[in-house]
Amino acid sequence: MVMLDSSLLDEEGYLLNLDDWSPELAQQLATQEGIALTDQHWEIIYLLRDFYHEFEVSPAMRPLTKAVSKKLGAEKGRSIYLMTLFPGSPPKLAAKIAGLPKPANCL
Amino acid sequence: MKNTLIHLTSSPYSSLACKEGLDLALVLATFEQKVDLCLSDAALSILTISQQPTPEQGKNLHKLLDGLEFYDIENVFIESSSLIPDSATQWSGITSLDSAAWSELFSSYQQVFRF
Amino acid sequence: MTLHQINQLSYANHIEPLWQQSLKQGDAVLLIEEAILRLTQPHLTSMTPLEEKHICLYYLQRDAEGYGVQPSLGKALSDTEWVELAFSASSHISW
Amino acid sequence: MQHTLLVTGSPYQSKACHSALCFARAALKAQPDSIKGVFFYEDAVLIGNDLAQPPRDEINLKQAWQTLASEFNLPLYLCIAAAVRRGVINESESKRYELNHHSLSHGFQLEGLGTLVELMNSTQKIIQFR
Repeated sequence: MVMLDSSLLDEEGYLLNLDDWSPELAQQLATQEGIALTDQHWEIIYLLRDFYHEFEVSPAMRPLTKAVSKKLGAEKGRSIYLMTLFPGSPPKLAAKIAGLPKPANCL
Repeated sequence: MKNTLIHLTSSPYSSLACKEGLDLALVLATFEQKVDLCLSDAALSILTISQQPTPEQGKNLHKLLDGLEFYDIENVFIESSSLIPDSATQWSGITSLDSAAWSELFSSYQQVFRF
Repeated sequence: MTLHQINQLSYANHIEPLWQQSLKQGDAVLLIEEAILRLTQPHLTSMTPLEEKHICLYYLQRDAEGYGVQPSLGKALSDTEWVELAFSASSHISW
Repeated sequence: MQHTLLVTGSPYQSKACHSALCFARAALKAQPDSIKGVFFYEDAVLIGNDLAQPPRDEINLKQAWQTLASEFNLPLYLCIAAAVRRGVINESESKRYELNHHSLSHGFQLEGLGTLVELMNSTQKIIQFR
């Protein structure tokens, strides 16, 4: 297992340069957060990256759940589902692993 | 809960005003406040489909328009006289108002903030 | 009553006609900062809807004195009266 | 009934911070709890830059706000996103960005726009200075 290069990250563990992201790096970021990535995690990570590239903004909880509902179905668009995958604050934690900026004004 | 109108008038690429106005709209919506947008003057340029700003010019705020539905921001108003004739080059989610309805708009919200 | 706070001598492009057209019966207009200069210029001719719509025109005494303007129109407000007017309005818009 | 002040105009390119100060002063003198908080957004956040020094023979606007705030226990909020991008940084943001300095003046606090929403919903209305 490759060690995470901490010079790529800011104090809170977000990527300094968004272009440094790779699936391997996501794997390391997740490990650091104590999360073993499953397919369920990956579909949210890629949805989040698509959301960011489409709209140029990291979503807070509400828009994230709406976007997940729309793309992956209402069952997965519930905050409880996202909380089990990305405990604490799903928008922040998922954005961190997806290599995106920290969402502003997160609830 | 108050209903809010965010009126964008500044060009997206001449200052931060347009961006910071949209940020406020997104936060209001995130906090489940009723918020509508309206555009006039130089801010109408965010509707143009084919824009490709460089980092020096600014963030591509046009891209956010399609994301508004995820924030439950349903209304983006413009005055019909400011519609450009070739609507194929313009974002299609707008609601255009005649001039009477347009000026009426500004007295139908508890708060109006211009950016 | 909506209080329309005006702080510029003239606004860009569409804003100038817009704020005037959006005035409703019984609203109030307050001139502050450089907008006090509107009282010295023929701009007032373009503010005729004020009378038709029974709109009270106010200006800040402090700004009138600062600019050395002695308006023949509108009602002067002290800062205390300004606060009372703004607090009593049902909504407030800064153009 | 309390009100909220929202200041968005730059302290240098507009009179928003000056007019809001006069308004707040008069309001608080008449009724000490009439304003629940003042929220600074856009370039108005520059009011909280501790390093800015006006010439000695001009008004020290930042200091005037600080004096008023401490006399009446009035919270002065700066939008954190707007402030950080303009170099108005408190200790914890300074740490977050691994900087050696912070520049937020005392009496001001960095808060998200959510704080403005809370003020909006707990006061009668927002009075804006731009």
